[in-house]
Parts: sequence; C-alpha cells; structure tokens
Amino acid sequence: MLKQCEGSHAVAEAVALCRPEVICAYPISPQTHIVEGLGEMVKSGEIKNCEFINVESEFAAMSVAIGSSAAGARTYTATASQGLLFMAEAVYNASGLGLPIVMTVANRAIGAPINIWNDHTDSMSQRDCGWIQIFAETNQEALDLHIQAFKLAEELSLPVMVCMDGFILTHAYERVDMPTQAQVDAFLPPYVPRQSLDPDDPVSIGAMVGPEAFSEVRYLAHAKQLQALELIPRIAAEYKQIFGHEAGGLIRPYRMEGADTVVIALGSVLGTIKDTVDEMCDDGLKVGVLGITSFRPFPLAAIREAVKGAQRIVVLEKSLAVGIGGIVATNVRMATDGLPIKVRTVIAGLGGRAITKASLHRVIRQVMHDQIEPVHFLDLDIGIVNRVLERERQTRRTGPIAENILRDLGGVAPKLG
Amino acid sequence: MDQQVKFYQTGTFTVGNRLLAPEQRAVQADMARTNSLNSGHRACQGCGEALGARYAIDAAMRACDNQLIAVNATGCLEVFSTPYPETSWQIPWIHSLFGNTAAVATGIAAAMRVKGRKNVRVIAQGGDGGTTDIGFGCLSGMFERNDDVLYICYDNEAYMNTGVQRSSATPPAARTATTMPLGPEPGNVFGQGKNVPRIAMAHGIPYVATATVADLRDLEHKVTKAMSIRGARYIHIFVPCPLGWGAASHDTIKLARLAHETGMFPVYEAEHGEVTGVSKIRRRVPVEDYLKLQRRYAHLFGKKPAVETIARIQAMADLNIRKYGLLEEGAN
Amino acid sequence: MTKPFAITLDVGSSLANKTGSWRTHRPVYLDRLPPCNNQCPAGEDIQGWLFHAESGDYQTAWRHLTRDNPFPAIMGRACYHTCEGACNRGKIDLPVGINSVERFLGDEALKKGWAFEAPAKETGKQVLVVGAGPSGMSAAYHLRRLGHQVTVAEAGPMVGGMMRFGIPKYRLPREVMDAEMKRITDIGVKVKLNTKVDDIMASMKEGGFDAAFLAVGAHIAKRAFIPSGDASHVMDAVAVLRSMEGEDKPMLGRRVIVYGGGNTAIDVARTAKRLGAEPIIVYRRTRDKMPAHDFEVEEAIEEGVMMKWLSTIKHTDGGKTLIEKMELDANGQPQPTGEIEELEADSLILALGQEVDLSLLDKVPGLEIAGGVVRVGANMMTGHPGIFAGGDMVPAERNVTVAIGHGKKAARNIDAWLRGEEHKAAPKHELASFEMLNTWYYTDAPKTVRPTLDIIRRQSTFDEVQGGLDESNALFEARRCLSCGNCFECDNCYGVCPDNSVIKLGPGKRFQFNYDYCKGCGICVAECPCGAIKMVPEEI
Amino acid sequence: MFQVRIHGRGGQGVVTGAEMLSIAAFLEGRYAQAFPSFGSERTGAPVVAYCRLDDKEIRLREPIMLPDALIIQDPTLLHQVDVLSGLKRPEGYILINTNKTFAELGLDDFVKNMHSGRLISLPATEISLKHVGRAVPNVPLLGGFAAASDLISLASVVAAIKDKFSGKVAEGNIAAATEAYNIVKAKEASHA
Repeated sequence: MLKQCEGSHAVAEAVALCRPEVICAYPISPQTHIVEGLGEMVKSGEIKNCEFINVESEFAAMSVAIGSSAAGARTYTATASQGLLFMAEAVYNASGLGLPIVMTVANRAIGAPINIWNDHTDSMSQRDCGWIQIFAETNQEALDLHIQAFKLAEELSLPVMVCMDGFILTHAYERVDMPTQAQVDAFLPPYVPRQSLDPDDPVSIGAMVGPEAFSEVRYLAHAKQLQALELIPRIAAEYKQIFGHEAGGLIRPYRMEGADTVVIALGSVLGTIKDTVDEMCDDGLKVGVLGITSFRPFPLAAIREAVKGAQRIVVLEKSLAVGIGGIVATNVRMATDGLPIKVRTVIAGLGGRAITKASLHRVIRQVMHDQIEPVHFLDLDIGIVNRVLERERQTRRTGPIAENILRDLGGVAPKLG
Repeated sequence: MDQQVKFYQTGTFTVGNRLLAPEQRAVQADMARTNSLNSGHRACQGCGEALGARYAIDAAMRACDNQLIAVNATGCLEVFSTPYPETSWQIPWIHSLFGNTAAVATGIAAAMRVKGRKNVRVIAQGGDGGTTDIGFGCLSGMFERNDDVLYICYDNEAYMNTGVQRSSATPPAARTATTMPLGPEPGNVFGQGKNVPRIAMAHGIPYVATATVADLRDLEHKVTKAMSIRGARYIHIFVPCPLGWGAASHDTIKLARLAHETGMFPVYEAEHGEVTGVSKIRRRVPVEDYLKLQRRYAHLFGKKPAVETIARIQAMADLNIRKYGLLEEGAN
Repeated sequence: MTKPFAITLDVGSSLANKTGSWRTHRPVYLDRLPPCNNQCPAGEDIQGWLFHAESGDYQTAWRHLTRDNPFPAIMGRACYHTCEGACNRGKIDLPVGINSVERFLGDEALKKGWAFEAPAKETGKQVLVVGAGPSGMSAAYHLRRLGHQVTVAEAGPMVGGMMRFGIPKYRLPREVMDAEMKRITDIGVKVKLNTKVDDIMASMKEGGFDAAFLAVGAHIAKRAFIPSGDASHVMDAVAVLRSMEGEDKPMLGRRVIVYGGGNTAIDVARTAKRLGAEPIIVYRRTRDKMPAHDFEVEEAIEEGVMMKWLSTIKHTDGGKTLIEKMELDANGQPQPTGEIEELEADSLILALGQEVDLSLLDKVPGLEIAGGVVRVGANMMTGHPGIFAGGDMVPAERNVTVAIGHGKKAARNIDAWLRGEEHKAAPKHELASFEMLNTWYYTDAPKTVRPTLDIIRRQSTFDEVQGGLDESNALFEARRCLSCGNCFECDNCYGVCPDNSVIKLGPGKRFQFNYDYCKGCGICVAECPCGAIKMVPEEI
Repeated sequence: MFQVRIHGRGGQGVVTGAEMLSIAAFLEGRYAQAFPSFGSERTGAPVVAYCRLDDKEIRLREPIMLPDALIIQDPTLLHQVDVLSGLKRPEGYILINTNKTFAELGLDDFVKNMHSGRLISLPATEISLKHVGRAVPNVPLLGGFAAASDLISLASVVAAIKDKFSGKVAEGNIAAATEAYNIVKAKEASHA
C-alpha cells in the first residue's frame, strides 16, 4: 500500500510486519523515532507477543538482544553514532556468537566535537565487527532491507546492520509502498535458531577458545560472510517475486554502459549523484554510478565486473579514515586490483555538510581532468583550516579548535548548502 | 522436628544430617544432586567460587525443577569452567561479556516470556568485578526494571582472573597487585568501596541476601527463597580465594566462617529494601584471627604490628555487629 | 542441533579433564580412637554404641555395648567413668554423660528383657572360672559366647563377689546386679555357689578343665595394730558391709569412727549414716591425698559425714579414742606432732584396704607372687600354662571396671590358647585428639544433670542416690557425642569439595574419594567435624 | 519540480507544515519529499524545513537553495537569517505571516519585479489563535499557499491535516486553513 510517511515510521512498520519477539530501545538521535513507533505498536497491541524493553544504555540494548536471541527469540534494536560505539563490545560479541539480531543504524557522525548530523563514520567504525552491513538509498529501500535483513540474518545465523542516513532518510517524508502482512509472512518464515539456550537440550555457549582453534573460528566468520555474497542476491530476487519491486542485492549500477568514469557511493547521496550524472550524460559525458548496497560482505567480484570497462572511479564517501583517507575507496582498490583504473577518493558530507549537485558537478569534472589529489575533501573551507594551523604555529594555548572555527565563521546560524 | 533436631543433633551445621527426614536435608547432601558445575573444571585448589557456584546453582536447579538457564560474566568462574574444548556446566549456560551479564539475563527472561515458557528461570552470575564495577550499570538497570532474574555475585574481593587487582569490593588494608603494602597507608585505602547489597536494596527489589560458603544451609535457604519469588533478586555470596588472599587452600571455608564470626561480612536478607533477617554470630572472634590467615594482610603483622589499622578494621566489624544486631542476646 | 564450532560445547564434557594429576597430597578416610574408648578399662567401644543410641536404636546400641561388657546397668552405677574425664566434649561445654546413657541402655535392656544370643557352635572345651565377681563373670560371659563350656566356682552363697560386699545398695541395687548376672547364666554358664577352690590344680584335674581363669576378690581386710582396751568395739569395713547383705544389721552404736581414706571408708561411713549413726572419718593425710573418688567424698559430706584430716588413732577403749594430730613435712609426708586429742566413739571401723586369699595357688608350680598378687603376662596367663588370672588377684587398680576388662581380655587369650594360638589384639588406632576436630559444626548442648535424690532421703534410706535418664534426655545426651575420629556420615566432605570428587556411597556405607578429580585442597579434612580424614603425601 | 522552503521558529510547526504539504501533494498523486533542516531544534530557535513536489520520483537530497516558494512563519527572522536567499525571481512565491505589507517589512526593493499575486502576507498567527487557540501559523500559511499557487487543492490540505491531527485540533486547523485560503482567493479576485 502506498503511503506518504516519515522514513523512521516506514522502518518501524516494516519491522513490525516481521513479527519481532524482543525489541530493546535506548534513545539516541536520529534513530529515536523508529523505536518510539515500535514501542507504541507493542503497547497498543498492534504487535502481538513481543517484549519491548527500555534499557539503560546501548551497551545494555545489544546485551539484552544477545540474551533474547541466544534464547531463540527474533530480536531487533536500533542505534546510531555514539550509541553504536558504546555498544561496540557487545556488537562484536553478537556476531562472534552467531546471533541473528537485526539492528538499524541511523548513520550519524561521531564526536568530539559532538555532532548529531549525518555521515557514515559510525557504521564504518564497525565494518570489521563481523556483522553484515547493508546501506539503504531511499526510505523504500530501508523498509525493504529490514524485511530482507531478518531472513538473511536467520539463514546465516549472523547479525545484520541496516544502515540508513540519519535525518536525510529517517526524518524525510516521502512515498513508500508498504507491504502487507501476508506478503511478509510468505517471505519470512518463523525463526528457527541454529542453537538456543534450552533446559531441555542444554549447551554451553560462549566458551573461551584458545590459539588452537581461534583462527578457525574467525575463518568461519569470514566464510559465512562469503556465503552471504551468494545469499544476498538470491534473497533480493525472491523478494522481487513476492513484493514486485527491486530491493537489496549487492550493488546497484546506474547508466554504467560505456561509462569511462564511475562514481561509487553508499546510501541516500546516490539520489543526488544520479541527478547530477543524468545532467552530465545530457552534456555528453560518459559517467556512470555504482551504488554499493552490501558493504559487508564487500562484493569484490561484482564490483570488479561492473567497473572493468571504466578508466577512473570516484569513490564518494561520508567517512574519513583519519591518517589515510578513504575507507570505501581502499576496499574498491582491492576490487580493481590489477585493472588499469584510477581510483580517487572524495570525502564529503561529514557531520551533515550538504552534498550539492553543484559541488558534485565540479568535483566529478575535476576528476575527469585529473585536476584533484587522490584524497579530496568536498567543499572544504581551506581558509579556516589554514587559520587554525597558523594560530597553532604562533601560540601554544590556542584553546579548543571547534569553538575557534565557529568564531571564525561568525555565529552558529544554520548554513544553507 | 527441624527445631528439635537443630537443638539436639550432633553436627546440626554440617551439610548432611542422617536424623533429618530426606526432604529436610540439604541439596548438597543429596546423592542425586545435579552437580551443575561438574568435575574437571580448572579452578585452583580450594576455590571458594567453584564451591559457591555449585551450592547456589544446584539449589536453584532443585527449586525450579531443573528448568534453569545461567548467564556468566567474564572472570575466573567463566574461564575455569569452560576451557576449550570442554565445559563443566550441566545446564544451559552462556557467557557474553564482562559487563553485560544482567542485561543478557534480561534478554533471556524476555525471550522465555514471549515463548510462553514461564517455568524456565534465569540466573545471572559473576564475580565482584563483573558485578560491582564493570557490570554495575546493567545490574542496576535490571534491578530498576524488576526483570525476572536472580543475580548472584560471587565476591572474592578482587579481580582474581587478571592477577589480583583491586575492585570496589576490595576491603581496606588488603594487598592487591594495584594496592601494594607501601607508603603511609599500605594496602587498599580506607573509606572506599561499594556496598552493593545495600544498593540493591535501595532499588526496592523483592529480595536481597548475603551468604557465605561457610553456612551451606543458610545459603541454600536463601537461593530457594529467591527462586520462589518473581522479579529482580540479588544474592551476594562471600567466596574466599586461596590464591588471591594468600591463604591455605584448606582454609577456604574457615575464612568464610571467620568473616562472618568476626562481623567483617554481615550475613542477612532483605525484602523490598528492608532487612528481614540476620544470621547471628555463634562464636565471636577478633578480626586478627581472620586477618592473620591471609598474606594479603601480612603487612599488618610482622615485626611491629599495625595496631591502629587492625583497630580500624575491628571497628568496622563492630559497626556491622551493632548495625545488624549480629550477636545473640546476652552473647559477648 | 548442529552446534557452531568451538563457540558451543556439550555439557559436562570437562569430565575428560582429570584434575587429580594436580595433587601433591591426597585425602584418606580413617577411623581414629576416641579418647573415651581409649580410656575405658573394660575396653568398650563407647563412641560405637553412642552412634546407635543417637538414632534411638537402643537395642543395637546395647548389643554393640555388650560385645565388650555384659554389665551396662551395673556399669551405669558402679563405674567411676573415667571416660567422661577424657571426653573431648568436655573442652567445649561438659563431657558427654556416657555413664548415664550406659545405665539407660542397661535398664532399658532389663525392662525389655533383651537377652544374649547363645554361641553359634560349641568348641567342646571346658574352662573353670574361680570367683563369680565382675571379673570372673565377665570372663565366663565372653568364653561362653566363644562357644566354650564354662563353670564358675564361687566360694560365697551369691554371685557378684566384691560388688555385693564392697558396693552399698544405695549405689548398686541388688536386683539390678542379679538380673545382669542371670542373663549370663541364661546362655549356659554354670555357677556353683558355696564352692571354695582350695587347690586349683586338683579342681581342674577332677573337673577335666582345659583352662582356668582365677578371679578371686580381695575379701580379707588389712589389719593395723591399734592398742585397745577390752571394752573397745573394733570392726573391719568389709565385715560391716558384708553384714549389710544379711538379715541382722551390724551394731555400731551412735558415734562411729571410720579409719581410712579409700572408697571403702566412704562407703562404710555413708552406710553407718543410713543406719542412724554419726560417722566421722579419720584419715592421716589431707583430703586431696585421699584415694577415694572426690564425688563420693562430696556426697558423703553433703550427707553429714564428718571428716578429720591429718589424724592417726593412738588408742581406743570404751567409748574413748585418742587421736594424734599429724602435719606434713617438706616432702608432703605426714609426721606425728605429739599433740593428742580425745574423741567420743561407740565403735571403730577399720577401712585400711583388703587382700586376696591366694591359698588356692599354693600347689601351682612356676607362679610368681609378690605383694599379695600374682604376676601375669600380657595375655593374663600366670607362670603356669593354662592358668590365667585377673581382677583383684593381679597387679592393677582394683575396681569393677578394671576387673571386667580383665575378664574380657583373659577370655580372648584363653580362647586363643585353647586353639594353640596366640591372641593378637587389633592394633590401636591413633588417638582422636581435640585438635583434630572441627567443633564449629556441633550445636551447643550442656550435659543433662541427672536428678539426685534430696539429701534427707539419702541419709535415712538405702534408695539409689543417682537417678537415671528418661528416654528423651538419654537421646539428648547420646547426641552430644562428637563421634571423635569416626565418620558419622554428616556429608560435609561430600558437600564441601569444590571438585565434586567425593562419592557418597549411601546410608551406612560412608564415602569414597574420586582421585581422578581430587586436587588435594584439603578442605574436606579441615571441615570434617570429627577428624576422620587425613592428608597423606602422594608418592611421585 | 517545485521546491518550497519554510522558515520559522521551533514550536511553530515548521517541519509539520512541510510534511503536511508533502502529504497533500501525495494525495494528489504526486511525488513529494519533505525534510527538516536537521538540527537539535529548541523552542524559539530558527528552523528551516523543505518540501519538493514533482511528477516523478524525487532522488535529490540536497537542501533547497533555489526555492520556487518561500513560506516565512516569523517575519522577525528576516533580519536574522538569510531567508530570502536563492528565491527564484521574478516567478517565485513569498508567503509571510504578518499584518504588515511587504513595503512595511522593507522588502519592496527585493520584490519589485515579482508578480504581486505571488506575494502573500497573511495574519496566520491571528487565524491560528482564533481557530486552534495556539500560535501555530503553519496550517493557515499552507491554506494560503494552496490558494496562491493552485499546486494543491484545499481539499488535499484538509486531508493532510486530518492525517496529522484529529478531533478538535484537526477541526480548528481545517477552519484556519479554510479561512486563510478564502482570504487569499478574495485578494486574487480583488486584483483581477
């Protein structure tokens, strides 16, 4: 059924359709509206046979999820930013124990300085935690991916992180096609755990493992992710069959045929990029777009196949591996290893900095003319940076950087664009 | 019958008592006890925690007809009970992290509720570090929500698994790897530490109790009582650690007994935040008798004894005795 | 359920890990010798029979007791119960009232009419026992149960020997003694009364006896020369006590002096008191030097018997007796002071000890007799093969319990000798001293005080002075036993083992260690209430 | 594509206004995308919300820098924030919640060659106080926008209101929207 609603609301409804049994909630922007919605549905009885638990921290949220999932209950939670970092230890534990928890990450920057706006630093910080990480481009896809996530998680006995851009998607009102309960039930069977805590069949879970077997355990985690590379497209295909539209999969090529320049990105920014690329193609430029839906596992082969004809790649990423540059770009380079393709990293949209068509036009053209450095920062106000560096050269006690910058900017009024 | 036997019988305080009716005997006296924590574990000789865990879990198993799931914090108990590729547990058991035990238990209890298996009960267990320090947040949250979990803390007064470092349960003057007997105030300083049983009581949860491995019947009584109640429950069990305390492996129970009989560790139970019963001291002893058996207090004795420090420790014990009324009427 | 590799493990699998290899010392169960048993001259297994009494199984307790001593009712009255002095419980509160429980069992047996089993099979051997006192009858009992034919020759008209003549009724009612004696004759011991053996060799020959046990009591009073006039009225204590058994009571008069400081002196003085006289005991040393048992002296004084310490009798005649005061010299010996005092007295009773009539041995070769007693070997046999002796006849303390012990020991040796073997007593276990116990586990429970008759009744009648325990407080008393050195199945070791390496074998079967997992921490030893486990080094 | 930018202060229903606009458009079969200038807004702080309307799927996620219409819920912002930036002129729309004229607000210079029919000043706060009892000018301004632009019908606005609110609040807002709609339509008639 078509409806116009907030992204968070769409996700909450989708999760509800998946018949979750335990939901742990802890407030943090911009994820809050999702669990608020679920809490309401549990209380109203709209979601039946479900425990909604208000925990005392994200660490507890993931820990409660570990307990309920280990005891065989379909479990969901959501977080963002600092919250994800605060639960990090439990995040690794959940995947280590092979618990099929589904978690929404409403992507948001990491402080300090504290910043509530969108970028991908939070989920990127957990890229090696053993969870499957899939990124949504639109609210429709966010909704679809959650339904797929439960199936994926439970088939593999692995937790899945559905990443959607904070505010940009979570708080955006747009049209979504909400599936029916019957459709979801047809797609998602009841959860049958691979292992669970049960007095009728007792086991010890989470024993210490020494050097003699640890490598094997870790390799198995890797092998599971490789299995996911085959399972994800299968599930996407099955999904299309039942729900009638495309969603999920590993990658999303757009106008790639004959493109000599390919822009690679994750999440909602793909929309703006596609609009930009359309205009460039209208100007006769050979530019294509490759969206990555599955970041973990990282679809090396699929990407290699998709870009093999290109001459250059621009990886636009909303996170920074401080001290080296791109995270996604580094991964993409692995995919293009040995191919005559130039890969450029463009760091953009940090802490909610708007990514505009204008800026994209400029930077993509610069790349096409080899006019930018391998790691480029989109719309960076180099003047401010230099002022800070200069200040630091001159005096020892310069005070806090962030505040100085705001002073240089003159006030904290909302900046458009 | 019980009373009469308690008054008469040789060995009233022993584990078993051949003159009691079978149903009145201790779980540990039962030939068919579950041995929830089975032989072959890697605990040190004379480990008080291994003992306390089997006491508590066996009693809980009997109380819930073996429909039990246990969660374990990181620590000695977890490490020595599940050395790959073996486990000593005879019950469904999970170890997740050091600091999240109470929360994991909450999750399991929730899962059992939605699955309509109300008969399955959940126990969370950890050492003093995992409980009073790193796991404290989750513990408090579990209490505050009154989740249907029995949390058991095995208190050996330091981080033993990592090599005897101070925890918020380490007593004053005690030597640990991070509170060396050096400087003007050797060992752990006075005026620190956290009384978690009292904090648990402050949450107003249905049941809180302390116990030691020296009085099995009392311990089993409390576990059984806790298991008969729904909601958040907390039992704090005093378990001496021969290794960490520098004591003889055969003195484990003796030390626990002395901790109670000196007043160093008050044994009581509380319901909804109010103390409802205390275990009286049978043979009061001065704290020296307790301290002298442990090398972690060796610096208090030696050539010139730290009379003042010992007096301060005695004062703490005396305060407990006054505060909890640990002496029988007329006892000295 | 296909379990994830390594992360999930099968329950209880750690049994594969045999932690017993860590051990440097291993615990072992043992039985130690309880101090009471160690102390008992009659060799009773006191802890053993108390164990059964604790559970209220009095008959089993009685049977266990009478394996060693057929006279619990007599013991419960006449024994000086030195076992209680040795009892470890005395270091906590008060010793267990062993003697009173023993008496309760004895009386219970008489009340219920419990009898001894006759021997399973007859050996056809003949044994002669001389003297139907405690020692002789004890030997007779044991020999009979071992299947031998036993004949007891008693010079007097009644069984009981010195018990009858030496112990007043108010301490040992005769019906009690007779009943326990009868139980022995009931299993086929022949007793010939008024049969004095003058020549043991002859008696054995004519009776065709294979062995003999001589247990003649010390009936002959020692005389001391005391200058006395014609009007003096001097008697000896044994005669006085013996005459109490007959119809005509002795004529003592009002004021009676008893000369001596032993138990017999006390007995005769208290007897005199009951006959209406005013006895005064004259003794040459101080009270603490008195051989008599303190509690008897106490009771005597309570009853109004007067005492005169540090005094000797110089002369007696017609109601007047001269006393010389003594004083202790440097080495505590009494020395005359020459200071004389006069006492009014209608009669003087000498209680200066007794001797045994050894004339029946005159014709026996190879005997060694010294100081009025016969020397015997460790096996109670005299210098003459086949002739054994015990009780007052041999060098030892003279009391009922010792005599009964001799009887048992002699019987065992005679039995062996008859089979041409040598009796080997089982090696003594190490003593279970107080330090070996963990007494925290026992509840506090002071000794029940036996009801004592009020003083007046004691002075005027011959009713028994010491009352008995009823069922409930006998049980209470029995349960005060700490079971020193002997497992009472309290399950402590089974419970306190951190490694579950103690196997409980079930009621009555005790426990066993599972050395596969025992790490040798020693908690079981430290927490065993009764000291029935010890650590021994592992051989490497 | 038609882009609307709404300025106001926290508590004035700026974001809700944009959302209702998107709902109204959706109900008319269009694609719409409403989103706030994301921030941890507090009551009284300047707030911006956006709404895009189009006949095909909207993929663009950048903030609206070149709006086709501006809805200014609080005229005092004119001097604080660069509210007018990027407005398409001369064809753009401006709706301001005020009793003053554009001249009185000192805007006549900025609007001089714009269509007067697209310059709407409306006492939205008064209207909302009258019908809803609270100073929530978003709905009346929405009604005014419907009237001025004819991009969405009053009926759709009413439906959107019903989607967001219920009971008395809904009724009050519907009345407010309707009154505002009529005022603007009346003005148009008078100009024509």
